[in-house]
Amino acid sequence: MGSESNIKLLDESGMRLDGRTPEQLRPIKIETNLLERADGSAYIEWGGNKIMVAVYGPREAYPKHTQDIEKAVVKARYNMAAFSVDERKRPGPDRRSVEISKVISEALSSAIMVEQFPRAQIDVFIEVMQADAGTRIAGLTAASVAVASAGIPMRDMVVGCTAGKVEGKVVLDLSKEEDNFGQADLPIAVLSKSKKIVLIQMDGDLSLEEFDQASEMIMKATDNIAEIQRNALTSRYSVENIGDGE
Amino acid sequence: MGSESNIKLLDESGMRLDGRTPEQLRPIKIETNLLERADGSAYIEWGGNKIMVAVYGPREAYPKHTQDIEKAVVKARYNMAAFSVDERKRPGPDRRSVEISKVISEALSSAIMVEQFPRAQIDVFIEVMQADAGTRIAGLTAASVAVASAGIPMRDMVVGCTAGKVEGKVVLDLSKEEDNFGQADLPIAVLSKSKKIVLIQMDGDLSLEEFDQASEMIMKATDNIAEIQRNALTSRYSVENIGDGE
Amino acid sequence: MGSESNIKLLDESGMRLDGRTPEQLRPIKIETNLLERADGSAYIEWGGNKIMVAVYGPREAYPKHTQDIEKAVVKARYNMAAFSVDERKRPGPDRRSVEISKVISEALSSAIMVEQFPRAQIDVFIEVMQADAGTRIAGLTAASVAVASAGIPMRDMVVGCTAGKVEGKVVLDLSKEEDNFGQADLPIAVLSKSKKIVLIQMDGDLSLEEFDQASEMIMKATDNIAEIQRNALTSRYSVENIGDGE
Amino acid sequence: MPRDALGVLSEIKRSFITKQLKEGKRGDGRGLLDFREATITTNYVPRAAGSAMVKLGRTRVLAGVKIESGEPFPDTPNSGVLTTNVELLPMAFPTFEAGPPNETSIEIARVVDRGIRESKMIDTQKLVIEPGKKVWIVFVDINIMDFDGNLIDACTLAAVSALRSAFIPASKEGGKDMPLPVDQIPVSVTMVKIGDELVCDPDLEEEQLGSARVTVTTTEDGHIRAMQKGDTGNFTLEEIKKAIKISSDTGATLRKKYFS
Amino acid sequence: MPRDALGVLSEIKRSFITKQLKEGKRGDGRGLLDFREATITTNYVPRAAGSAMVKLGRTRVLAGVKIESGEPFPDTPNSGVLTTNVELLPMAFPTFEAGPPNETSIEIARVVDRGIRESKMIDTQKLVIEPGKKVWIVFVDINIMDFDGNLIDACTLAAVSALRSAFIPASKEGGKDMPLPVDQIPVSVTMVKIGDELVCDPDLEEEQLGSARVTVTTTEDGHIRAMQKGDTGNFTLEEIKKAIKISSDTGATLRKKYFS
Amino acid sequence: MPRDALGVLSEIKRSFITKQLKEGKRGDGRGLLDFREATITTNYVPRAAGSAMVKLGRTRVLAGVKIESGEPFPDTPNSGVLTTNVELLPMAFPTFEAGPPNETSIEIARVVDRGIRESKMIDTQKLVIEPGKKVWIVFVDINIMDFDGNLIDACTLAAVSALRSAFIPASKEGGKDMPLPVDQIPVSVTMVKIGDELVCDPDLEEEQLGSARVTVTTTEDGHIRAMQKGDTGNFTLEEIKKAIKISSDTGATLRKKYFS
Repeated sequence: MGSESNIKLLDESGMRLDGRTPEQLRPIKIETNLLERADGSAYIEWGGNKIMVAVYGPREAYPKHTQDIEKAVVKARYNMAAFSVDERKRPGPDRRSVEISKVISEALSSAIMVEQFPRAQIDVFIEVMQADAGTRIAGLTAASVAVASAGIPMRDMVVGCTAGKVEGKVVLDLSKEEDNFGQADLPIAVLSKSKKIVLIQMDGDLSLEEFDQASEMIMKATDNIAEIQRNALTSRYSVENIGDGE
Repeated sequence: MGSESNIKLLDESGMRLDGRTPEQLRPIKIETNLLERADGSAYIEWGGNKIMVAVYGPREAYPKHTQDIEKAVVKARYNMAAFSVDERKRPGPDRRSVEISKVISEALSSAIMVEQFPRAQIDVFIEVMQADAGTRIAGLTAASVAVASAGIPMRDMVVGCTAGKVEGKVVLDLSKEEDNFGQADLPIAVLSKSKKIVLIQMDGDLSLEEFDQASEMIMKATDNIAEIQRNALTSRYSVENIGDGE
Repeated sequence: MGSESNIKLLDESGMRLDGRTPEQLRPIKIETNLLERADGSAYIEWGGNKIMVAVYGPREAYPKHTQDIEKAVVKARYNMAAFSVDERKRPGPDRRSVEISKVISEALSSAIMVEQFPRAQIDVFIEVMQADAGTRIAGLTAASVAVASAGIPMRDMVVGCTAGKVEGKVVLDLSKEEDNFGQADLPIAVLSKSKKIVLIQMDGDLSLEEFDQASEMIMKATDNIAEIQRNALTSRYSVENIGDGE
Repeated sequence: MPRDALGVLSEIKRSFITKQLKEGKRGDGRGLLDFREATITTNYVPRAAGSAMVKLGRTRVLAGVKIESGEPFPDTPNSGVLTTNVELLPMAFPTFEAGPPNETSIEIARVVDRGIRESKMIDTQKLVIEPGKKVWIVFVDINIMDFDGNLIDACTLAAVSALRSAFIPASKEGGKDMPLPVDQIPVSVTMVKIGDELVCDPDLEEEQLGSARVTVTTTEDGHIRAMQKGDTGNFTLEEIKKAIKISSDTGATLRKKYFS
Repeated sequence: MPRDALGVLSEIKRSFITKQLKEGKRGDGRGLLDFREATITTNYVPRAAGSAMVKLGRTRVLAGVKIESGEPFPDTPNSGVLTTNVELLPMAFPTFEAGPPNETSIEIARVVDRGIRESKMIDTQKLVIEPGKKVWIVFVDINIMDFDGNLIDACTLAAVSALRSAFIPASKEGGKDMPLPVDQIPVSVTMVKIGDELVCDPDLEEEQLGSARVTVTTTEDGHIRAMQKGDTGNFTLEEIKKAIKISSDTGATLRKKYFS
Repeated sequence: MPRDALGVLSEIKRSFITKQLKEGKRGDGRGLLDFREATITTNYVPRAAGSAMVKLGRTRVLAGVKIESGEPFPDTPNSGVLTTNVELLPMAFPTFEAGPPNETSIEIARVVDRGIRESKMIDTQKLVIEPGKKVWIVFVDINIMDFDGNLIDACTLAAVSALRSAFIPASKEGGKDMPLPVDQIPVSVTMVKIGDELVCDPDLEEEQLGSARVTVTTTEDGHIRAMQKGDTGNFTLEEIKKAIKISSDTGATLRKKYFS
């Protein structure tokens, strides 16, 4: 947060660099079941983010000592492709991706009926093919769809969005420049019906009032995003072409 | 393949830098059972290559999940000593040695009666003490002798040779300079009686005719090398002194 | 050993940089059971060394193949905190700490009644918070107290000291400067009653006479240090404040 | 946090603690929002540039700071570097194992780091020796030595205390040694939700009982600098707002108590 | 290739497929030498210097190219660097595990790399910025996303497509961005031997049935640039010669279809 | 040393060997203090800067020396670098596994290294090419190829022999190739205690029987340069002094036999 920059992120009328209003989302598109092998899968485009999620399971947890006798263990693995970011990233997990994998696993566990599958594990592989700010929330939002598409029982869908502070103003769904040069980043994910919060992180500088404003913006936005999730799960026809990106 | 060089690899009469004709092998010497602990072992000198091979097994495959209920698993490990090449090599496997270990394992599996030893593994440790071009074929050729010396039943011996292209001419058994500055490298290993191919790799540039010529050269050469293998397995007397390299 | 230096380590009257005589120990303080979770623990200050030791066990050895059916396995882990030395040390074991962990494990095995606990392991975690020469001996001396404080039966306590050579003179309990610029370093640990040697290492240059002199100095010193060990195990009152270092 | 570390709490104990909490009582007599007493010993390791041993109840962590010169990151040539690492020493708990950082220690380190970084506690632009070429690198290493819950707050306390006590060894680069310039003091406050209650500074048993965890780090101005939700439970937005308020209030108390 | 990945094919299925193949028929209606239809989407990842998503039947791989400036290798000071890496993502198959490259992914990467390198597709001597000091390093990263056999050919197709679409970001070094100069187009063709038949572009079931595998990579002139035999079976020399011929012919077809 | 490597020696064998030793007899006819015959073949690997294959009884190790130019350590700018590494090749013994150095190979390497370093065998100050910037780095790599006890002495013999045969490739740095300057010859002598006897140069069975192990490395002047006690048994101070005497005497014999 807060690297300095000469870029002007908001114009006089409060419009953003990419032409959005403060409360406007970037375009979002979700498709399901593009992958053949996985038990369920989802593909999301959210702004410039391109993320594929595959789900395997429930299957017996391995190694055995990781089994929980009361419920399934959800193991999300958030991974960035080497070419997904501006400078080539060495393959394999880094500290950031380990942390993100942890909070996503916990968030999904809130929504999946894990108690129905003792000793099992549910693997959720989140592959960021192109990163453009907000990948953890986009990945988690797609992961929820992928889990549903695998037929795994859930008490609710998980849906999220970020808000942040840019030049002193609270805005929704940070772009890459806003993420790099803004003053705060607040990703929140909720259960879509109950609005219970299953993921929240923040870094930057927010007053209480700013937090209230930002969190309300996110809550409103999740309704729209949940609608996109539902559509993706009900209409699966033109998947191939869209998913392949033209 | 194909680094450029000012070295003239062939003279006017087609003779090679080390005085060999195009179809001439470097000197080859094989000894068996120099090692005390191993179930079988072989030492090969092939040109400047000095390679020791030890075989352990068949023994129970470990860890258990690597066991094949129908046959023994052959695990070759090709390793270069730190001092075996011009610049010191860091100990441990690199990508090249992992690939070579894989193709050697597969080649040996073709020859060993693996179906007689379900759930077992046969370890073949190939240690390159000095490298001088053609180490994978020299190592595999010695490995076959080492497996035989361990009394492990084989349907046939594995024997190999390389050919390549140097200044536009096909030549047998590349030297180090020919390997570095030549235009193609073709290692082939066969079952010695049936001439079935169990290992083939190639990199460089070969026309179909050149391939035919190179592969025929190799096939002929394998007869001679197989003879050296057989001699090593039948006469084991003067082993110590020769193996120790004076 | 033996880096050159302009520092004068001994003055004309044979006194050392820190004012000690050749046979004088640095101040030593041992406290027990500062840690809540561990089965036993000890804290030692020895000169500028500050070392915490925790003991867990006997508990079932894991993984299973490390179990010894005749006795407990003692696994000491000597570790230096990143900030314990002049230049920040990368966390995790290095070759030096692996070797020290090995000789400390072997020394403690001599003293613990390991035959009473087949298939078990006893973990001894030695954490050097500040290093000031002689950490392995200080750590081992504290480890013995920690094992005893865990109620694990021992045939004898282990107690040690170092001696070395500085400007041609044998001196006891090397300081950091003496360790860096001296001519020999001889750490010895013994069973405190029988004086049997359970750890000895040396590097530098010692004549037989110098070895005799150094080893006798150490033997004498171990009586004093054993006394400090015993006091620590019998009086545990003012532990907290002292252990916390003011 | 190792929820299963101690095995499952007995059902009896679990319902007893929960019942007590409903009445506003905790096992050690604290109120729901009370922090355990902290003992902070700065300069515990004089050889480090700064250090602090912190006992928070029976949780014990040791933070050490090393400051060395080195190259800046290419994308921030005029800025020093701050790096935070947490080691869950195997001495701290029966099931902790030696090895590289795992997801638990990485999460703690990153939450502590964000609190310090985003509060602008250290002005990294003052850590430049030669612009673009040489800067001060501040290593904060935190060792967990004894574990009884709430590592994030214990580590933040230790890291902040160690940094406040730290000196830059500028004499090595031809300057004069000087205190590390620190500004804002971030304080993190972690709560767990047990039943419908928010409980501050949980000990290990309370962490095991909690369905969800949240950490809020604030500065003196009451602004939020870092947040982190953990565990598989959830919070309502109202609960989060309440947690922020608690953190801001408790943070002020702790700041006064330990950092004034 | 993970021969045992799916467990053992049922004996009935095995003999059925083998019998069909003797009659020249394959499960999906292809002839023995037919390739599956490939869908190639270049510039799938606009942020990369070049990229291509390739679906070959139900096998799906994504190749991305990054081009960065760096130091040349000491023994080739006047030459850029090409490096190829393959990741078998765990999403691609139930038994794939996350972790560093294993012998399977290393073999694929090295065979793909040799095909590109030996065909002189990229003239690395044109990738020099400052001789001996600074060159362009071309990273080709290939992610396996869905696995139904014949990864080597899918990866070669993807890598070649991504390289053909790649731009050198020369503006970062004071020049002008320009397409990566490519010359020859290598095409790899992989066959497995089932019974006595050579079968092109095997799907996973066919790979499991095959006793041996061979890959031949050729260029437009029909020359062989790379070969690799895999698996524990064997080939006669005649079969290898036949495989070379098939590869050369099929390569020409594919080159025309996808790269003209 | 892998005490359990061969499983437990049968009780009968164990008591037989112990009884024999009391009468001063060993399985292979040696006296208690006798070394096995060593065969040392220097320049076994001509491509290395120096090398030696050593057979000590049935133990076989191969040492190779590489000498390359590089940067000195910051704290010893005017000194070359010596580094010693031991690999327990899996070919050497049924239970040895491939992988990074473990505590056994690290201990051997460090004891061998200390013997060479502390005896001042190599004058590292003569290995400076350009003070503070470029020095010769001497890599000693020792591969264990066949294991029948007493690796430390076999490795010291091999390392010392390889170093004595080594050439500095100074022509690569504009100088003239020259022998590596060596001075003192360190000889290590390892003993195990079986019952109350000290037994020199133990084979594997004797190592398994021994309760404790001690290595003493001396130079021609009879001075001790390195010592290392191993294993879970113990020694009296008198036994250690006796071991030093034995090492000094045996060292003189070996030095004469192999290094004169």
